Amino acid sequence: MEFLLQPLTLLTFFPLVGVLVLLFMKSEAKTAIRWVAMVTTLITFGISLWVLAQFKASNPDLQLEAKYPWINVAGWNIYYYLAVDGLSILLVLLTAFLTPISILSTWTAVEDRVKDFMIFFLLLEVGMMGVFLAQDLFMFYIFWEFTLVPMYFLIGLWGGPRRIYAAVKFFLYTMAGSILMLVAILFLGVKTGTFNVPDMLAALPGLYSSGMINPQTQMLLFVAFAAAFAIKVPMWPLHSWLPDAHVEAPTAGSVILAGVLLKMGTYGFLRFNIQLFPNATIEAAPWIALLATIGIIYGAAVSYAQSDVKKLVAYSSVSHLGFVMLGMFALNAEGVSGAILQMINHGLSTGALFLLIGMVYEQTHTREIKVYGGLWKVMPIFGTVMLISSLSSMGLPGLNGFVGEFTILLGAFGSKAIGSPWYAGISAIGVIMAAVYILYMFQKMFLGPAGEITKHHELKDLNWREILTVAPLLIFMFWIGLYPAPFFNLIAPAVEKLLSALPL
Amino acid sequence: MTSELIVFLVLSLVAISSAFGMLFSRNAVYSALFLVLNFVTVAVFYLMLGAPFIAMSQITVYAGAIMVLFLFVIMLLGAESLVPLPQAMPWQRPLAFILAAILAVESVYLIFARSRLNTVITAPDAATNSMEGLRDMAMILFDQFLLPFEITSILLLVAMVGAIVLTNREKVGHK
Amino acid sequence: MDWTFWLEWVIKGFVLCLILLTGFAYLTLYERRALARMQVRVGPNRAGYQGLLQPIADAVKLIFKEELTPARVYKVVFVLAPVLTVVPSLVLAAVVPLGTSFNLFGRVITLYVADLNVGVLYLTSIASIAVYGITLAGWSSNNKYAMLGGIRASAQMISYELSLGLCFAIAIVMGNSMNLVDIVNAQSGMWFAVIQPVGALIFLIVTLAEVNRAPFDMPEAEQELTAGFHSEYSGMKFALFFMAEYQKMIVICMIAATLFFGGYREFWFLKDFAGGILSVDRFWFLGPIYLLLKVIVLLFFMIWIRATWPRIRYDRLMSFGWKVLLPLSLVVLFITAAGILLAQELNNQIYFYSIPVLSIISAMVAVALIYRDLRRKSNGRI
Amino acid sequence: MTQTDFYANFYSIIPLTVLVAWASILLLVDLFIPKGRKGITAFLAALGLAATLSFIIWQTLVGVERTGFNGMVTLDGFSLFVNALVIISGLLGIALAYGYLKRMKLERGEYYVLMLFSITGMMLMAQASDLIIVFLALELLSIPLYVLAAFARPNLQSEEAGVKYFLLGAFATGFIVYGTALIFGATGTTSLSGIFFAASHETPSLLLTIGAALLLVGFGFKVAAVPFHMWTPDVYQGSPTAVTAFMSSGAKIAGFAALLRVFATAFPALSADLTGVLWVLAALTMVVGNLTAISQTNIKRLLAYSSIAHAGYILMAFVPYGNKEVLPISIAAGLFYLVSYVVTNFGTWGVVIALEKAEGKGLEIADYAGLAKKCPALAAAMTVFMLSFIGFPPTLGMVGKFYLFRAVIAGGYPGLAIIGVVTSLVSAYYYLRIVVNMYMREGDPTIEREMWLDFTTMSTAIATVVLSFVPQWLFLLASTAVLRLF
Amino acid sequence: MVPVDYYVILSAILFTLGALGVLIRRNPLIIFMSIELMLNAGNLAFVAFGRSYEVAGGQPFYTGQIFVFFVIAVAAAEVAVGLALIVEIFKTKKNINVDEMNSLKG
Repeated sequence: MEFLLQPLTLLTFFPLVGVLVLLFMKSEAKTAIRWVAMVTTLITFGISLWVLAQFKASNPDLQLEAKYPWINVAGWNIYYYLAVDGLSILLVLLTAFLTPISILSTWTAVEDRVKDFMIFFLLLEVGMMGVFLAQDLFMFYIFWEFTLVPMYFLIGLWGGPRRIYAAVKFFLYTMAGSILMLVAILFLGVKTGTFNVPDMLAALPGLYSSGMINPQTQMLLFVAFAAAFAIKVPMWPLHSWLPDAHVEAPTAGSVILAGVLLKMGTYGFLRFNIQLFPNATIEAAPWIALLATIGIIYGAAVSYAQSDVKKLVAYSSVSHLGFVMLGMFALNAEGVSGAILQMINHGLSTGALFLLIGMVYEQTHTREIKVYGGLWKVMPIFGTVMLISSLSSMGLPGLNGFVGEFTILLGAFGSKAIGSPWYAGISAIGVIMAAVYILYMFQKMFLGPAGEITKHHELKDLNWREILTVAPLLIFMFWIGLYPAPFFNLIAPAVEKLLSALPL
Repeated sequence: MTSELIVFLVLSLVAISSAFGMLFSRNAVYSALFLVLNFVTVAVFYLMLGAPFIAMSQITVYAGAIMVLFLFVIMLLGAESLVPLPQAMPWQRPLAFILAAILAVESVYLIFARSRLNTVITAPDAATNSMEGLRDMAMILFDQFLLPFEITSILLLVAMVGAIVLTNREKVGHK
Repeated sequence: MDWTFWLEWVIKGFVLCLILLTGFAYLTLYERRALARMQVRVGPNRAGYQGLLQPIADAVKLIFKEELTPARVYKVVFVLAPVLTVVPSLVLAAVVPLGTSFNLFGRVITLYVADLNVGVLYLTSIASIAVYGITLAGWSSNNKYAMLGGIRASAQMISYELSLGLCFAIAIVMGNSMNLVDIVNAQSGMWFAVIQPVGALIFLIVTLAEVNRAPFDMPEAEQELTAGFHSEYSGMKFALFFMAEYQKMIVICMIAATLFFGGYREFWFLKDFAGGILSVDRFWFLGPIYLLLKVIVLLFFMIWIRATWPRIRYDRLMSFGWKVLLPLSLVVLFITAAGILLAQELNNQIYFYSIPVLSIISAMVAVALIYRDLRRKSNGRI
Repeated sequence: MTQTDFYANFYSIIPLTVLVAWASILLLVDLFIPKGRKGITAFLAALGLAATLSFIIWQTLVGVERTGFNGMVTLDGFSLFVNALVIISGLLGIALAYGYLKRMKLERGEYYVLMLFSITGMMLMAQASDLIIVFLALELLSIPLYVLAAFARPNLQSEEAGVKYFLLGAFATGFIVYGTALIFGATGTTSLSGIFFAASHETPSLLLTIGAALLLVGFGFKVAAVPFHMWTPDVYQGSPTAVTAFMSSGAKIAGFAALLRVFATAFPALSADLTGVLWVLAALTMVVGNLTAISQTNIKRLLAYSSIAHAGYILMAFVPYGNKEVLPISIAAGLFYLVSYVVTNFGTWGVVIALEKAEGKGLEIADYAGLAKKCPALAAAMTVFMLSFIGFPPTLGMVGKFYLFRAVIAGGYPGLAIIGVVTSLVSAYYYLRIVVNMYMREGDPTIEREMWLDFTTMSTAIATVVLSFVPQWLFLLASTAVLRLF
Repeated sequence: MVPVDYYVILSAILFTLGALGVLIRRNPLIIFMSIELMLNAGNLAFVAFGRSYEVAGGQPFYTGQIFVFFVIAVAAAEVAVGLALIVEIFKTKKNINVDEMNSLKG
């Protein structure tokens, strides 16, 4: 029982309790099903807060470890190993936080096969939690791959018209990356004799210095891991699955996809690439910065060209995550902590945007920007919320986006690893471009003369449930924008430890 | 050139040409007959190699039973005339020839040139024709090779059951 | 291997062929006369004394008769088939011992062509080859009747070969050797036909089927197939088939005598008669004579059967082979082997006597089963 | 043979003896079971398998390893493991056949008897430690399968399957015989340990290498490795589905077991020559199998190609066979993968049988559309199987691939591992198509429900998932099984 | 005085011809016969090798012959099943060309 009562075990696997309950419910009892899912995720969120309470911010190491030998035969050394540290605590909280919100957003949006939907959603939460908490590469890989399955069904079953294409594309793209990672994981496992990350970290320097793993191999391993993560992030030029997946996914799916799943990629870089392959990281940093910069500009430019608002937000994600990557591979305290914070920010603001788009889509069933116009007059509350989220996304001072992007740019500008301030400089243009496309979108949809839809539809403003859905997100946008210190405090020791291990 | 070698060469010529005959006959019955000829020559080789028991089994089983069954089936089915059909895969035939030629040349060369088989097989002496040799062989068969022998018996049983299952048409509508 | 060896070999082979050829000729006469007697007529008695020149007359007629080769036959095989039929019937006799040995010019001359340790196997293998001639004759004639005859022949011969092989095995087990000379010598105390009468009976029945004699002469059943596989043959080629059949009869009877009736040996109870004056051990020339007598008696049985029995229906023929003879011969083989083994292991001859008793019982059971089956099929009319 | 010898020999083949005796008796008993109630035969056959399994378990617990009949058969952990697996697949095969034969009007008692005999051959394959036994066991397992493949006669497809399987199988036999002859010529013995000694005393002669290569060709046919795979799709498609299920598992297990024992115990000396060949064979098999599967529309053909591909994965485990240190791991990995393949395979075929209609329709992938709505449990099970074939968590297939690739990398063949994972990716494409059809397209499939079929599908699905979380004991079994193989 | 090589070469040629027959002929009966030829080549090699060991060792050595014995038995079993299959398919189809066995498509 001690095993089950570990806070992290509970946190990861509690949604399964909900799944079990759901399995024995009649699929006609839709409201009851929604409530069960909601309560489950809320309890999970509660557990995450309990975890936060036990978390010691000043400790840079892994905490709240739940570690048991799992498959320990024939030299496998696979552990059941969950732990949290400064690098992951925020992402864990974000996951636990966004899931109930997403479920709330589906209250009226999903009417078809509700039971299946909720089951998949809860399974997805298990997977995501596992990815952020697992400290054993085998476990990590299982969770990492596992998240694909429920997401695949979420897109494929409840998505838009081209959902099958999108779902398969999503699945294959992501899997394509992770299989190379699998080979790399196995290679590391064979060389170090363990799959447990801390043990591996202890063993690797010896292997590197003794030449058992030569620099080329290290680079190859780095690339193999990076392939998996870069596709997930997605980094330019591996992003092409993202717009499809986002556009076709149901709202809740998009929220989770943008809010959490993409962060798995960046988290992977942070947790594994940088820690496991320090030399390769330093060598690769300029290249990744280059790709990140291209991504920033490209994402912003393409966003501007979109006529579908969801696609626009999707491409903006490419741009935003470019910032995250840039900050991370600045490999200094500012850059990395900014990157981590920006992950959260992106989750909050993009999540909010997708939620809002979903809400209006539910009424109009179109996402074409040009058919809207003058929404503000009809839906003032919606307009306000949308405005705040948009501004947050584009990085207006006082809101969360600004803090993240500013810190990142600061880090990138002075980064020794990247070696040139130009990347930061060019990326700054991305911020301006963000302002352009966001404001363009906002203006077209909310201001100006009433569009077709606005004219011909009886559009209702947000109801209480919908306000309740986005309100928590808004609170955090302001909180981080105005007083980010507690968040930085959570991150800082771990980041410092991470960076100190690098031979910079 | 000893007489044995001459016999060997003549017989091997017969064996090879009958194999070719089997391959290229237009008529399935001729193919079968060529194969019988081949089996009989091989049986003579067995005699030359001091294996009369095997030689006789060869003739009894291969020539006497198996090939008769073949002939029987060919005649029963009226499948003897083999009209050359347009090749479904035109590349297959030349490819097969090339592969076969390579295989033959290679195996002959390798075995001949590089293996260390320099034993010369002498003609079997009277000992191979003694009952003692036959008895020894039987003892070995039933002692050392008891298990394979039993397996073979099961195998034959299975083949029998299988053949009956395959050819036994169930009587339909018979009370 | 000096040249005298080869010479001896050639001479013996030649003599054997000669014996078989004349034997064949006079067997036809023998059969015709015997059949005639049974049918209360005279038979050929004009050519020579009691028709003794009749075979020669027949031969001359056949040789000079015109040979027809139908247009659409498969020529090569058509010509080959009679040869393939005759050769095995000649070759078969090579391992059959005709007697003991005698001294001539300081050499020991044995009265058999080849002394093979796998003699019995040699017999089975040649017997199995013999199918080809008939089958191919049927096929190459390109004639439905002939073909059916050929197919019937091959099916029948293959089916009965199994029982034949098992009968050989019975003899092998009893003689404790595959060598025919050994088998003959093993019968100096007692004929195997006495120890294993059922085995001998099965052997005789099976040989009838093997040589396509009545009542198992389905391949040439006139009523159904005109003349079966040799419908299209005429002249000398036809004569060859004819010849092969009768030679086979002779050889098969020789083999039957060798395996079950003491071969060239005298009656077992005559061995010590009058100081062994009738024993082949004393006088080598008695061997061939004994054998000849036995063969004549066995041949007479074959002719007798032909005169007495109607032809069996084909499906009955096959099911008789598979469902009666094969199981029965298996059982008999088992009984024989077990009896011998028990007698050996427990050193008690009483088990030896169980062989004939149990075999006869099982044969009677088989007969009873056939009877019941036939009765059921004919709705109690038998 | 003295008394103690006799018991020692007999001990090594107790399960085999039990099964053969049971099958022979069943052959007779079946005559007295009225037509239309041949289910009784099925139960009796299953009972026999269970009895055999209990003997195997007993022998495992006793833990005595020995060789019998002058070293012709070996009783060791490896053979016990494989035999248990074979028998379990036999049980599953009977469970699948039970309702299927009834539905297709093929119900005849000989089906089960032939299956038992085939299983005997498979078990013998795993125990064989002499090439004579390998050869005879191979025939004993194949001949019933030829008949079973054509069991649906006078259905033309089934007959064609039978003939094709037979001709190619016999062709493979020819290679095995000739290979064995050359090996015998090179070493003067056919016993595996004898070959090992003869080969390790001197530099391996060319004759031996050619012989081993010919054996490899023969086995390649049996396990359907590229380029010896041409028969597989036709045979798998034409055979009655229940037979295909059994054939694709059992024959493969046995083929690999024998291949493994032969190469690992007899030919380590040849590893320098043969490793490269095996490497290429494995890579080709994976690539061709998976690529060809993409274009298939018939589920049976698709699964046939997928089985070819999986043969490639299993073949990977053989590549490092000359490396003493890695070999136990990789063999254990191969065994583990076999287990996962078998479990998944039977489940998949169970689903296929559930959807197959009496007239042989319902076998196109398009016929799976709408399955998820009609029968969610079946669709979920199928999804689990597909994920397991892809190698996706949380399924046994994933653990199997993880284990396998690890062994291959440990053996020093990362390139092969990369080919393996890339082809897995390719396979995801066509496996997912089935999932897409089941969940995301509209359709109205007809489903046959039958207790034993459902039982098979569901139990294998549950096993596929649950075992992936607790694979330790299987690992343990697999790795102890190979401990004393070398 | 024939070197064992000669026998082995002869058997290799026969084996190759058999394999060739399987590859180029389309009639299942002929293919089957070619397979028999292959088995026969194997048998010949077995007996030849066995004899060479016998000569070299100076004492009887039966393993080769016994293997051949088993191969012959197995061949008989195979023929029983194989011919039954071929007869069956012919009864159904009235044609036995492998190329025309295309009711299974791929």
